[in-house]
Amino acid sequence: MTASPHSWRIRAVQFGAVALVAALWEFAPRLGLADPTLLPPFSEVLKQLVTLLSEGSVMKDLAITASEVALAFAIVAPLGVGCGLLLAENDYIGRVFKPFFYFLASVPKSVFLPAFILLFGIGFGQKVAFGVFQAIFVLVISTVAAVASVEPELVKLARAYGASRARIYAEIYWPSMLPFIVEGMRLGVIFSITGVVFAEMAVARAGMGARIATWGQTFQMSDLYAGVLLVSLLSITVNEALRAYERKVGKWRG
Amino acid sequence: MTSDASGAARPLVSVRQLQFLLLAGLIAAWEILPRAGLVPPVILAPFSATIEVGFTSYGIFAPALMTTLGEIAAGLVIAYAGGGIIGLVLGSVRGLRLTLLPLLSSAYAIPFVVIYPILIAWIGIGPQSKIWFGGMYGLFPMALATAAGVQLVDERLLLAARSMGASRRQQIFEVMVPATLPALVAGLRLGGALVIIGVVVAEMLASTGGIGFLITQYRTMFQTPQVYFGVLIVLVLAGGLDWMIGRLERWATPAHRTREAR
Amino acid sequence: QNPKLRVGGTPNYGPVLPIMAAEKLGLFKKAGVDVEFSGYQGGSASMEALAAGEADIVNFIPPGLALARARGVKARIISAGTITPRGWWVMSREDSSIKTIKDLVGKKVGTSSPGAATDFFALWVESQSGGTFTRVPVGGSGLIPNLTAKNVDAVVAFPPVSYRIASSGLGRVVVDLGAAMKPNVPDVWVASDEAIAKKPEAVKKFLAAFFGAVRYMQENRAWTVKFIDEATKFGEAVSGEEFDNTVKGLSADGAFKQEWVEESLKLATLAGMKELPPATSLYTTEFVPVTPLSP
Amino acid sequence: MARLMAGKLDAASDERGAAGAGRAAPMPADVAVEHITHTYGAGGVKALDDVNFTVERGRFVGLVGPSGCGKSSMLLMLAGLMQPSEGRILVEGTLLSKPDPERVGVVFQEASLLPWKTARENVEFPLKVRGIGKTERRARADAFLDLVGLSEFKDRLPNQLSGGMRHRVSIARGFCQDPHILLMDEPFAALDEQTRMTMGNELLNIWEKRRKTVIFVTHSLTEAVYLCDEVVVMSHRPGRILERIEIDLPRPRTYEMMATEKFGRLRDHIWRLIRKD
Amino acid sequence: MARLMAGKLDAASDERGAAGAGRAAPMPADVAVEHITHTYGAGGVKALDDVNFTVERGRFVGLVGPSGCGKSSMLLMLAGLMQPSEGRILVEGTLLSKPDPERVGVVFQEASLLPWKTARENVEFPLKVRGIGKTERRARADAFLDLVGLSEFKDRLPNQLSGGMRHRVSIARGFCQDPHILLMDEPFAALDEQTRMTMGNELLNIWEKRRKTVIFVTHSLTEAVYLCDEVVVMSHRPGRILERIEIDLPRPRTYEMMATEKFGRLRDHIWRLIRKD
Ligand SMILES: Nc1ncnc2c1ncn2[C@@H]1O[C@H](COP(=O)(O)OP(=O)(O)OP(=O)(O)O)[C@@H](O)[C@H]1O
Ligand SMILES: Nc1ncnc2c1ncn2[C@@H]1O[C@H](COP(=O)(O)OP(=O)(O)OP(=O)(O)O)[C@@H](O)[C@H]1O
Ligand SMILES: [Mg+2]
Ligand SMILES: [Mg+2]
Repeated sequence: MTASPHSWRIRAVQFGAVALVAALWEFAPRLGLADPTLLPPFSEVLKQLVTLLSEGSVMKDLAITASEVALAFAIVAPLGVGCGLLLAENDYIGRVFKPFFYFLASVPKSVFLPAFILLFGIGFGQKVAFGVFQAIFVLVISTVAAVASVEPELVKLARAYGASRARIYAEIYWPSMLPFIVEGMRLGVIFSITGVVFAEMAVARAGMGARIATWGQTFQMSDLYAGVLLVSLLSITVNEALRAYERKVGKWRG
Repeated sequence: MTSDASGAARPLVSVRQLQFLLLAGLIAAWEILPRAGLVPPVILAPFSATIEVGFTSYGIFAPALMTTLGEIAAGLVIAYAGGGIIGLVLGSVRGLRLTLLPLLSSAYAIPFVVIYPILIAWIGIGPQSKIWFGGMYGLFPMALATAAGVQLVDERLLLAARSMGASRRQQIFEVMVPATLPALVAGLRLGGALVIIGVVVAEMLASTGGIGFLITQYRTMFQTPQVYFGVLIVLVLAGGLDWMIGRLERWATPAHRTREAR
Repeated sequence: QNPKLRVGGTPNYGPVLPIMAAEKLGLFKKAGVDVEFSGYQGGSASMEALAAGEADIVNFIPPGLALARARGVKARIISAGTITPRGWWVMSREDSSIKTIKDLVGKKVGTSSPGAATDFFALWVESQSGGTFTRVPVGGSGLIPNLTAKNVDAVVAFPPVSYRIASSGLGRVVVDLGAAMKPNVPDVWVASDEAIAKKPEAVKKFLAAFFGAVRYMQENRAWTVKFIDEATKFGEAVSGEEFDNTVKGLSADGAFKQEWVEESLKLATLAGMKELPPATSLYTTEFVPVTPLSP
Repeated sequence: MARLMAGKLDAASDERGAAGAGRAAPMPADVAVEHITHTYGAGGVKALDDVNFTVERGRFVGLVGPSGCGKSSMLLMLAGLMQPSEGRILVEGTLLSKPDPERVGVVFQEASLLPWKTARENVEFPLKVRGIGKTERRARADAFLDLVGLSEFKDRLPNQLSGGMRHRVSIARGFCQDPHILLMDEPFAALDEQTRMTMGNELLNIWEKRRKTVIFVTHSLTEAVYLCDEVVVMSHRPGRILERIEIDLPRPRTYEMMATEKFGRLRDHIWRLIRKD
Repeated sequence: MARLMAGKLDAASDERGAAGAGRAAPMPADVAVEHITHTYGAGGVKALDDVNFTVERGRFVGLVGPSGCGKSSMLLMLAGLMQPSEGRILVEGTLLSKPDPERVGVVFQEASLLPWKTARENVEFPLKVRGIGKTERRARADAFLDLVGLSEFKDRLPNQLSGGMRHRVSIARGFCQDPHILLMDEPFAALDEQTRMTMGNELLNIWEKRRKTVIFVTHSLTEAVYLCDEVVVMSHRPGRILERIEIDLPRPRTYEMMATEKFGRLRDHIWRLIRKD
């Protein structure tokens, strides 16, 4: 359960799977299974990635995107979970507003980009706002579901000890909901990143999204894949951090 | 917690009334903001203009809707069946959960939508590319939500079921599915929402038909009422799906989880 | 304190490159204007930002402007960018049987998105082909991939994508729109009415610096090719093409004729637009011809 | 061990203990149950039917009755966790509309441990909720975990404990909460006879030292007679009170008393009451 | 009621009952526990230490021992739900690597009911799993729910039942499963003495009629002596076997036997064994 003796095996299997994908990516274009102009071999993309990393301007763009995402997530995580709790816990508010959230969740957010430009301009703030907008629905839906899985017996218990509402949330709800919330947050991060990148692609002065858009338009494939890889690494890092947290706190589930 | 909610005084306005008021307010704002010149009409078209366009362009939107509906339906099958099964299996088999699940969610972290136009070089530009893209876009959240829910299952119940000889299938359908119902429903909601988004966005990025195609076309041509009519259609689709999930949820919710039981 | 202008365009699109050159040559500073450039993925996105009051000047196409004005966007052409669409090519694969405009009939032609410039040009080509073909929007970044993967038979390519296709042997030119079309203004600089009214001086300074950069670029091939290569990383060959076709074809002073605008607007008619605003309502000649500023 | 602990436990101040000194004088009613009737759900099961009784301060009262007669329901209401359909409950003279953990504490019928907390954290929980500092609550939790014989298992999670161990953690938690009135719902049911005896004596110990009022549900009549001042016998569902039996055995109670005729007579009396019902 | 039921219950065929006729002759070992040692987790608690015993077919064997000594762990392994760290278990002569519900059934220490199923559906569950048709399994479930006195509560969900009721549902489910070997983990702990007696007699009834092998964990020594042919006494953790005590009281057992000297002696012997440990 703790750093179990299996953990190295798990790592090995995971590493193997990643290596397999990388190998496929490397050899498919080299062996003519995929068109190398559309899919440059992995090594080439890696080489390009190293070049990009050594370029100050790309790093600056990455930093901008990362800080937009970080801010968006810092806003959306408490906001989404809070809204979810409110919707799940207050029967009245829940019944009124849940449908609105559920509907909006399925609308492609990019059609609202002009409205975001109108409200927030085309700078940093707009990217953050759009990142929040993309992610909030996932978080709300996850939180509502997570609340439904809280054991009423344990809530009763905490009430018997005179626990305040906040305490009950912190001590009973949070640990019970954790796997679910963390899953929601993981999706939330992914969607804020997508949101930010998408907003940057549409219009930006800087940021990885703007870069990626340009590389795509001008068919600079190695750069494009390297850029996408870079953004993916960003979200995978956050993902893994959240997972590590959940593993640490959720040990009791075995 | 829930018990004090029920004890609260009857609210001034009923849920329906408030929803109606909100909706009315929203529509009023939608109508008034562009008409009063507070919002440029290329950014938001008045509600009345949007509805009017819907009637006059019926012949354009109807076939597009059929295309999109078909793609969404097929995408839902992929997302729900695939995601549900993957989630249940990965969530319940510890080894797989520890090895494959992290890979799965990391894979989802790759923003494929960004390179969608390149992806279609491989999967083609026909409806199948929208179906696959939408299906895969919804499959992951469905799988992740289900797997997360499976972890909430009381170990003792599974032990009891196993002792009575429940097969893997029975363990899933008799124990895990009912126990993870909130998670499953969330998976259906998230997955469904993302299938719709996946299909429509794919249509918006590259296609020759469907609601998403129309939205992009009208957007680049600044025909904002048509754009918002397209969005309205997507909202209706979302509403329909949510209604079905809600029905399913009510039908499947075990009595012990209903509000009265708490 | 210099006046500020918010300018937008598609990054790496040839006719927009002089903005970066002007910046590099210090022309904006010299002219006394602060230019803040934002990259937009497409013309209509930049027009939306202009409508939202978030941009002052953008690079756009006249038929799009006509549509936008019809929807209440208050903006006008202030100067020409290119005269005749040089570097805009309809291209097919190297091994394809499509060799002339007639061969396109019944085929699938890729464009970037419905309603975009590529789409308008495809419509024009269709009208000249003597038949019909299917226009398939594949996204700006999908043009080359889908041509290569044979999802489409030809694409309408814009510079520098067109040069890339040609130089890498992925395709060849079927129709050179720059040669085939009557003189028109495929891309223009559009300013919001507000910017025209409230900061005409800034607009003037911007144009002076911009065309100063155009002139400098046109006169200094070596410098320009190197500059394009650095800015875009396209490689010498493509950058050279970009210079010889696009840069050389840029308007030297921004001046344009009413017929050119009208010629461009015909594209909107092809797209099914019925009540076109008169060409005269779409532009102002207040700023042209521009006297270029020297570095 | 018990003696050793008692000292530690005394360390925590207890005004009540100091105040109510003599046990002999009749104390004011600490708990008054008046005409309680409870029906679950609309038109559902009637669990309790016009139940009335009072418990004087500092008394140890047993509650026995057949399975499903409403004992746990009664405790839930006494703890302020459920409102009765009819009637009212006064605790220390005031109406209880919500849980008041300083006054009333419950040890639930099921161990109800928080699965993500270790044994110690579970025991600490009521103190943590009350805002007591880490070192103090840890010291108190450890003392009570010792008391229930789980010092070795402090850092285990509930799912790593045996059934009986989980219940002992729950008992320790109840003790740790240290309320004026302690409600216990079959706390020792999952324990072997030996452990049960020890636990019973510890409970008596705490009760005497700290002048608590205890209401104790049990199925063991021997245990009821051994521990209580008074046993309230409830009827079959819907629960009514059949009889309140004063257990006038001297204190402190000893194992030897179990063999006395009086003990046997009291036990038998209750047994017959329940059987007849 | 019990008599009435017995007829119904007999209706279900039972080859074993027909086969093993005479109780007197020594039966083959039905369960053989050989050198079982179990440690939870790597370097964790050693729960059982070299446990050996056999149970002959048709015997009623009690398992007693202090809380946390490994009784439940033992049952989990007997049911094929957990593999021992060392040693092996033979059931009816074969190694058990996974649960085999036709041969071994368990009534768990916690009621472990599926919260979304009614009492009846819970009792039906083992039959449903086995693919038995709706009408038959309903009839059998109803019969056993009657037996445990819950006919009125058939359609209730577990959270609408009292603690004791839930355990009775769980007992009914165990009976309904009708395995050759029935493992019961403190099944009557949550029941009042009266109900406990009735349930005990019903269990004896089923056992005799249907020639089951029963392994029964209990904390009540009286119950152990009253019900069992043999009581296995386990030591403090890590559980070892202290002694196996043959209960040579005649069958059928009666309440009166409890008052006999022999009964008392046997009970006392076990009690001393556990206390000494
Ligand atoms: N999942 C587990 N992980 C770690 N240790 C465990 C686990 N389950 C039980 N144990 C430990 O094994 C020992 C035996 O537990 P078991 O449940 O078998 O006891 P028991 O005899 O049934 O006790 P009780 O009478 O209290 O139910 C205990 O010390 C317990 O702490
Ligand atoms: N949440 C509930 N909803 C409906 N009925 C309930 C609920 N809780 C308890 N009951 C019913 O109320 C009656 C009394 O239940 P209670 O739990 O108080 O009994 P009890 O005396 O504690 O029994 P036991 O000794 O078995 O624990 C039972 O008949 C039970 O079915
Ligand atoms: Mg109870
Ligand atoms: Mg046990």
